[in-house]
Amino acid sequence: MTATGVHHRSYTSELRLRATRAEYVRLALMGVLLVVVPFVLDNYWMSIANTILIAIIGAVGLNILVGYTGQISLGQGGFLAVGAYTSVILSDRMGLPTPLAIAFAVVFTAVVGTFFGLPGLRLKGLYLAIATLASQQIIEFFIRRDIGDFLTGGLGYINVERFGFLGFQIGGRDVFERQWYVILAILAVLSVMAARNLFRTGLGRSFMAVRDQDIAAEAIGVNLTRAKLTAFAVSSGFVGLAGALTAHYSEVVSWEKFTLQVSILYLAMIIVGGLGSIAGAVYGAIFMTLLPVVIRNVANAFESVVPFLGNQLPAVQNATFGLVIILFLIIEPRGLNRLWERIKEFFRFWPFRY
Amino acid sequence: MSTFVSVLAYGLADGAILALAALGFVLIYKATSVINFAQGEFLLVGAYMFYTAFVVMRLPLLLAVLVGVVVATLIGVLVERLILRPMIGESAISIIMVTIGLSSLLRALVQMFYGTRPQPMPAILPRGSVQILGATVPINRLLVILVAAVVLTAFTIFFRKSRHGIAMRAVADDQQAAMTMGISVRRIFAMAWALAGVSALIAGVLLADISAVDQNLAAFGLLVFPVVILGGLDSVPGTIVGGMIMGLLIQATASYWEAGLAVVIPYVVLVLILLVKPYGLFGETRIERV
Amino acid sequence: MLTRAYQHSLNGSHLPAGEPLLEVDGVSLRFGGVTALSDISFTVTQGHVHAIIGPNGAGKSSMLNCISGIYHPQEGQIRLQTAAESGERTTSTLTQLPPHKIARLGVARSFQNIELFSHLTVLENLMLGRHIHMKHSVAASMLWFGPARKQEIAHRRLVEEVIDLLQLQAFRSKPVGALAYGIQKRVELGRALCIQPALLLLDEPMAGMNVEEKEDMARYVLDVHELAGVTVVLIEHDMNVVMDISDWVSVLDFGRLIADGTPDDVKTNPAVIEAYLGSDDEDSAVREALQTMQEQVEQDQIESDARG
Amino acid sequence: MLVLNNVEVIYDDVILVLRGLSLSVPEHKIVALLGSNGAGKSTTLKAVSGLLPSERGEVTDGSIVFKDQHITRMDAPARVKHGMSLVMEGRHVFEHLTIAENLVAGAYTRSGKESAADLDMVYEFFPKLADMRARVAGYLSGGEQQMLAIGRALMSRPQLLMLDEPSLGLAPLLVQEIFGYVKRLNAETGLTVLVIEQNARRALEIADHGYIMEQGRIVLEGPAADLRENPDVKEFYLGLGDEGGRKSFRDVKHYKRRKRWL
Amino acid sequence: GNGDGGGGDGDASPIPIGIIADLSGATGDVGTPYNQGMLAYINHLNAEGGIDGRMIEADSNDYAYEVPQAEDLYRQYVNDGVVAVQGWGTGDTEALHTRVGQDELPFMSGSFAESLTDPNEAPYNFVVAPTYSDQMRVALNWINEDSGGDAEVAVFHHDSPFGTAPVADGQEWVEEQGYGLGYQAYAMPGGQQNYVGLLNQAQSQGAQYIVIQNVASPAALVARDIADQNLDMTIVCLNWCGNELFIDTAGEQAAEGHMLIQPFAPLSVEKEGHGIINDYLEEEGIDPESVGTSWVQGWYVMHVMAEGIRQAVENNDGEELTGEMIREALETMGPIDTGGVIGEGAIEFSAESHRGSTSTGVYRAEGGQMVEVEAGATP
Ligand SMILES: Nc1ncnc2c1ncn2[C@@H]1O[C@H](COP(=O)(O)OP(=O)(O)OP(=O)(O)O)[C@@H](O)[C@H]1O
Ligand SMILES: Nc1ncnc2c1ncn2[C@@H]1O[C@H](COP(=O)(O)OP(=O)(O)OP(=O)(O)O)[C@@H](O)[C@H]1O
Ligand SMILES: [Mg+2]
Ligand SMILES: [Mg+2]
Repeated sequence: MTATGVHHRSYTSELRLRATRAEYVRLALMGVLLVVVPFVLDNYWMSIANTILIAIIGAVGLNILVGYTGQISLGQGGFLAVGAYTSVILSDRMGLPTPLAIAFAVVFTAVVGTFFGLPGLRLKGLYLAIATLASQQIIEFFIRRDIGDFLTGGLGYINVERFGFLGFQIGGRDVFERQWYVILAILAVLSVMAARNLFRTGLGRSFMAVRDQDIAAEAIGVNLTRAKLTAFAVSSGFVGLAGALTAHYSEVVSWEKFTLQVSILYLAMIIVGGLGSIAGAVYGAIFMTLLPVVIRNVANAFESVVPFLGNQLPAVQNATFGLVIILFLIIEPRGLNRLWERIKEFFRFWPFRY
Repeated sequence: MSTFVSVLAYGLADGAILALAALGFVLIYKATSVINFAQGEFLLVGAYMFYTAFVVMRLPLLLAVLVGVVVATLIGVLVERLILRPMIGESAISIIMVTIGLSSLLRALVQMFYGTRPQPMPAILPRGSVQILGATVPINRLLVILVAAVVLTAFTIFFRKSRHGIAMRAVADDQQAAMTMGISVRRIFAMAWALAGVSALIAGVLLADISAVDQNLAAFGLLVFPVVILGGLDSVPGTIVGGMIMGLLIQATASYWEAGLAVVIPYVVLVLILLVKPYGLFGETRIERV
Repeated sequence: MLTRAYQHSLNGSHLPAGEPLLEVDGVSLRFGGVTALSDISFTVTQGHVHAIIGPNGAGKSSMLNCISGIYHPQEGQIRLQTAAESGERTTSTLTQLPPHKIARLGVARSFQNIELFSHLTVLENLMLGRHIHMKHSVAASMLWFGPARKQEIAHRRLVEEVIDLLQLQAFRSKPVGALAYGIQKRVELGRALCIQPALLLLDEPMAGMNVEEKEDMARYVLDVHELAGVTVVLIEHDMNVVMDISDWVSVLDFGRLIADGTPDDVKTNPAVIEAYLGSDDEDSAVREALQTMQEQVEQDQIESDARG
Repeated sequence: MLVLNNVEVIYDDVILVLRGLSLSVPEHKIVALLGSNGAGKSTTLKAVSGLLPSERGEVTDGSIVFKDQHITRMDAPARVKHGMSLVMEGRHVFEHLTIAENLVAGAYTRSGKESAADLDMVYEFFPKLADMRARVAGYLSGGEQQMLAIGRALMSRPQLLMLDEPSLGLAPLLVQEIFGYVKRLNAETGLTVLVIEQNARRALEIADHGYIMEQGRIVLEGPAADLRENPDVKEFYLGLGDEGGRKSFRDVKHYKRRKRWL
Repeated sequence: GNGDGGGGDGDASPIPIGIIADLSGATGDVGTPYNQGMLAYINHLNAEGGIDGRMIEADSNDYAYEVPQAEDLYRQYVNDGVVAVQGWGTGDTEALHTRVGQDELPFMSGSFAESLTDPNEAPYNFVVAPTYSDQMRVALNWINEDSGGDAEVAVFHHDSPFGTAPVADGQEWVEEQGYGLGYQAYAMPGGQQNYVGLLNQAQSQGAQYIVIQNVASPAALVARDIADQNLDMTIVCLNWCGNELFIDTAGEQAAEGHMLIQPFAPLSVEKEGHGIINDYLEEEGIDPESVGTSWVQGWYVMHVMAEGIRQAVENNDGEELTGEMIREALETMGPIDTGGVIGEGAIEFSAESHRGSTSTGVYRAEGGQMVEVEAGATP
């Protein structure tokens, strides 16, 4: 919508995601950016870009559950793990073609997610959040303990073969990141679009209805049980994909990558990004992935100037991390997405105040 | 039998400390409906404050405790004033996030000043053990139970009787309406955080005495969640019961079954109980009328 | 009067007017010690505007909640008659069904304190009214192009008609949370209409409105009723509204049904006057009330003077 | 006792709601404030009782004077101690507290002893509350909650009582009772009352003076008696036809004559 | 840019290496001194003129024991063209060992898991100290002696691959050697305030010896509980709790008499290899008291890697230095002397085995000190 508001001539036009020229332009810019990135960044920053792309998929998934359906979840790490282990075991141990394995992993994670979503049928708000914290702890314990060594054969970790399918093989050091980038970028874009679409349709709306007013939602014919479980399934599906990709991209799975820390990090992503907004999830994923990297580089840069930074580097890093989150949320509790909108509004109405 | 006694003694001691930690959490939630993910760090900070006063500054015990209390109160108030007041009226979950940020900030500060090395503490509570029904029970564990019991009852009475207790709950229910009653939301908030700080300090000191002063204290704080949910987010007696159950549960698992399971069993039990009682054992049912 | 013709009928019931649509039969509802409803029986007739009145706490809202399945009465039955286009009838017992199943039978409602999906736009709220008429496949939704999109457009047509009927055009894409109270009430009515209800339950749709706004709301309810022929059950405290627009009135008091009949019967029913109306000429009633108070006041003052 | 001088209120730094509103409430009088939805009535009361900050709203211009003291910047609790009390629109009872606890909370600003007496007074007027004192407020019916809200407001012994749509969702009898009680309080204790009402008939019956506001401004004011005779008020607020008799809701048309003052 | 870790002959361009350290994470208590030790060694080496005129340029960063952060750091180092990497924990070592294989970067760390010594499994990982399994074997040998051949042994281990690493091998060892020892393993949950539950179980097993494979703090807690319960049990700490930290945290009395298996000799037992460290400390004005085992460990692990680099530089004079050359050098250069600080002194790798040493010191906690009981003990 622009200042004057858009005047649609048909429902079809109004049903489009983007109405104005400006929005098409922005979309085009993003597209260009996606394409240009691999040509300008070096391997290290490419690897960060790849991490971000995976995070985006996971964050979008989590936002579907938390932001759109109002079911707070601290189980993200666990579900990532389910996706990762499933996909790897299927592809490397059972010899399934990797893409197929990943697909299965997605489905399986959705199933597991649905199962752990069952308490959500009775629990509300924080009670649910803690129930999911429980599922995180349980899954984490399960993979760390690896009862009967059937996950990692006693090693504690699984080596993952180079990703490849139908003869194509990801190459070595120099091309590795770029090749992955192409794959991940495509998947990330697809995920984002899928999620966007979901919330243009009745199904997505029913999720939001459950979030805003569950009794009223029931009264207009929304089956709460169904809606909540579907939300858990869909969300976990995305998360499972992210997990599987993490595994194949980093080429080793071990329980240490799926701790509660990770769950909290993802929660941070969608909250800082903006709950109940796909764009927010994307911003959040980018922001939270870059934050520690940037802090480190800045701190390293100033180390020489302020020796204190040098010998207290780690502490300073954590402190800054916490501080940034706090300050940020105090400034705009509804997240980056809202911040961005407010900036736009400001310039739209500027210089007139009302 | 002797095993059973030691399970009781150690379980209740840990439970009592958990209850204290959880108490602060519940106070904050009751009054400000904020979920404080930094409760574990409050424990940590409390312990280090006391450590500084008692070991570093070599103050006599009581004075050290006093200093600790003052500082803890101060920190509580400051946190409320600087970090949570600006968030008044925001969605519960972004407030949760802020407290998560706070937790990493506090941990970092502690590390900045004290490093990561565990700080050994001279015994505050008398060492040595007594024989009870064939079990050797260290005296400090018994004292921990005693201290916690006293503090907890004090708080419980405060909530039942005083009109501040009611005011707190009123504020939690509807801040605007509370203001129109002349209840100063800010004062109530500050009060809640201060009390939370203090109860965390006490818990921290007790912990520090039975184990060491180090970063793991925060990890212990994570157990606060199963405790409060078990007892019911907004119930002071609930925290006591919840704490005791958790303490005993963990101890029993370790003694009779397998210690390794002690980290999951609490959560498994938690989920099971929630499925039967969705608002914990003593939690207030959230009212939904249409 | 509205002139333009509508493609869709908003009425979801194919029963001929005059037939019993909803039968409430010996319903009792208790909350712990509180008895909200005791042994209530009445019938809602197809094509009526059926008002439920009664003092506060009489159990009106509880009654609606029982019908729409949000509460489940301990005793008694609530039966809904439905007829397919073909005309063959089915009777379903609502008492044991969950709310969403009841909604699927075409029972739509509004709430006493507005219960809209406050973060969604007016449009989305109304589209949610179409929920039961839509198919919801994860795959199709994520794909968007194809069935999902077609479906959206199809249902959008009817929604636009409702927007038109309730004159909500101006607010179409505004999040409802930010709208003024009166508008929100209208949106809630709209959301219920989008279900194409066989039975429309309205809990105090005009509460908190001034006469002018009540007139508008009354107009909309009547349009729905007259143009679309939707059967309406209406809870309302404003006697004028009730008497003017309803064909049948049931009166509750302390969870009991104390009167059930045409507006005129009820108006003159002594029990009702005693429990609820006070007196049919309100103005004089109040004057009397005030009169007596004034006297009391003077009385008190005399006493106090005597004391001090 | 209370004077608002062209007060301007803005929400979220952009939404201008009160556009220079002025009104005054003389001591020991009942003043009624009428106006259609969204006119800014509740906002006015929020401005007076200091609730705006908690809604991202602020008084950007004008002044509010209570008992000859500027309170424009005072915080809400202080204003209560200063002797004003507000019954918010839509009840706002403390859902999880019992009726009794709600009332105790209402007396927060005052010592236990005094408030005990008031408790009985409130129970005396709302016997229904007395019967239900142990019940959790959240489960009360709409009307029961309204009674509780009013009772609670009285617990702080205010000199100025502000009611935001007290008749909202109340049965006719109860409306009579409540307005009767307000009148009585005013007559007996000299309590000053500022009441917002949609039910203009009731309001103008008990009020000494009336204001009518539209879109954040006062568009009409005068002694209640005069207002009752004003043709527009008649039509739009009392629902009386031109010829005086009440016109039926059935006869209302879609397009209507607009108010003259707009 | 890529791998320009040197070039042209005789040039003095620095040799870049990457260090992944835990300063603020779960194991920061030992990780910090370990890291300090490494940096100290590099200072020392560079002060001495580096490796034939080329300085070691170490980029050291904290990963807070968070594997994802370790991976991020590693990628950065690779991108900066380091020729070797010093890691730390089990988690990051596991997570990275395939990557270092592909990137051909020699990798040493504080993780001594058996699987890392096998070049086929982990071609670029080098294990500088005896593996946890070897330490366990030594521990069992000692227990066997001390108890006169029949006793109950309880193994308390961190509940993770790091903890379980030596458990099975220990069992086998007991059988192989035909010891009359009872052997049972128990997982130690984290975040506990006492391990009495575990002790109860160990008691019912009748255990007199408790081998602990975990870090210092929990081990210290066990020691305290044993004291509180005045049980007659002897703790045998492996590597990560076999240090002063354990003694200090437990307190002198509680720690008294317990055994510590520690491959790296603390300064308190003067080894000839300590001289160089003491000199350095003196120059820097650091109090030797404050320097613990982990510090020494960091110093000598860095030393071993540096020696490898030195050899590699010699071997391929003038060529651009690569990780591949360093591996080559380490595998072929023969023993590296550590002046008796690691095990009995010499570290040696081969193309078949990256097991640097199998010998370790055995210590007893006496009067708050680590007192050497046996030097260079081997399984
Ligand atoms: N969920 C509930 N739990 C406990 N008591 C309830 C519940 N719902 C309603 N009640 C009680 O049932 C009685 C009827 O309530 P209800 O809301 O139906 O009254 P009502 O007729 O709608 O009154 P009003 O006109 O004021 O809305 C009241 O006494 C109320 O306290
Ligand atoms: N917190 C807020 N933020 C933004 N706008 C608000 C806020 N509160 C009220 N408004 C807007 O201010 C205008 C006046 O609101 P207000 O509630 O004062 O009207 P009112 O006269 O009380 O209406 P009603 O009769 O429905 O109570 C409305 O348009 C409303 O949308
Ligand atoms: Mg009602
Ligand atoms: Mg209002």
